[in-house]
Amino acid sequence: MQVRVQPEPFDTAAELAALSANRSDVGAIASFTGLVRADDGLTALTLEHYPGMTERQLAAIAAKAEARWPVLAGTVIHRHGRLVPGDAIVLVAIASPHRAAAFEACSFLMDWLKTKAPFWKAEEGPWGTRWVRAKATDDQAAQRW
Amino acid sequence: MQVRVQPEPFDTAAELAALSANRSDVGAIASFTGLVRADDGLTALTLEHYPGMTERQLAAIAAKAEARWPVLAGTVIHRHGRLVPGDAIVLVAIASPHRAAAFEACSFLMDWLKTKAPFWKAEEGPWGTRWVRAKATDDQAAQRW
Amino acid sequence: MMLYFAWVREAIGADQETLTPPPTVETVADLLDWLAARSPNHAAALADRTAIRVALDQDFAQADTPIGTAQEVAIFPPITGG
Amino acid sequence: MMLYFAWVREAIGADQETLTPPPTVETVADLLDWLAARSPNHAAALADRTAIRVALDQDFAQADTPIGTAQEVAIFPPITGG
Repeated sequence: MQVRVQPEPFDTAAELAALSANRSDVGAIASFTGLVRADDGLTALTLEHYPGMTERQLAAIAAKAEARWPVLAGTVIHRHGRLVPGDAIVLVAIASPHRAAAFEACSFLMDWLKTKAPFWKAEEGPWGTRWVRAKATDDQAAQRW
Repeated sequence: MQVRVQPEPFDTAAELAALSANRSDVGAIASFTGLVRADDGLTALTLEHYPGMTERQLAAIAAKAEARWPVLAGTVIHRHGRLVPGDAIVLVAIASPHRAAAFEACSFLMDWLKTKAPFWKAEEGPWGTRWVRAKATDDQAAQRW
Repeated sequence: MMLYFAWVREAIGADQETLTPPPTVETVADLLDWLAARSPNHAAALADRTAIRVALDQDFAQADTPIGTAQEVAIFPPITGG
Repeated sequence: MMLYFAWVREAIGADQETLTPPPTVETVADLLDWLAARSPNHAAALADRTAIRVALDQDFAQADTPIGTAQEVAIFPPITGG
């Protein structure tokens, strides 16, 4: 699985196409894209992260998913830096022979990434700038695996 | 939600991009693409369907998903006709404010489509041409919703 | 109007037939019994009822569903799309 | 080496510090107590321990995890990525 942490935008179309290019054993591709929402007048989101630990945690989560499901190819990209509404923050895409495995591995990666990848969001808007508080539901989502 | 049944290939990238274009309330896009695998030397897959009933069932399943989850935009495309390994058969893509809803609606649509959309697959390969048998696991997957 | 799909279509050797069942044919099960008696091909196609699905006017029906005023009856194997 | 992120970094007013805790600092909890005593900013940043997470050499640690020979100790709020 390929794991990337970068400030640059990514090309979802190219990432998805790469997962099944030149092979005929992929039966299912599940993908998830997280985007910046303009909730309550939010104008920008800045993602801070812990360089080194982020890559390490993402690689560990990816290895867990690969041990648990038949993953033929996968891509995890998480951006950092300042993003505006409509920008994509994160992409998780999994190619597998079968649909259930693709869905589950993709969902698992997102849930774990939400609780194990050291990113922090600060929101800009009418309130100025504020740090986003962690949601208990994210911990619960990760616990179900 | 947009529902299409067509023999032509579709452009996954364009379909996904359309879901969040010119809006800033989409926080999550989950997608699933089903592709033709070259299992056991399969050379082609022909999908027969029941025109009229297919569109009707897909629209009914889409309406169910919209009633159950906060779907901001969605696309369901199912191809019919003769496809070869690597070709995409089906695309389900759901845009929602939140990740759990996007994942669940997408997974629900795939499970229901597998048991309620009147398509039948015939496989060509070293064995000649044979009709695919339905899997009990598909019925079980649909039952869990 | 009867419509046949996939291997049911191939076994019967037609993709559709215009038939008028007698009034004694009340349910889907009655209809399948009546059709199976029409020819050896029909009988072979409908031999294993667990592998047969029926739609009345494009909605799924069960063995005991009344045919009622359905104009379009489709007979086909379990679905394998997606 | 201590690393601070997000509002912990802002409250302490530094993104890193090079500190050598005394030998009595054995666990993560000990370290946080010792750090909180360094300045009003440190005390404020670490006041609510339920909102503080710690990583030792880039692995998550708990309050009772021994510091051991960790070279890089990071202190930060609960994660909000994805």
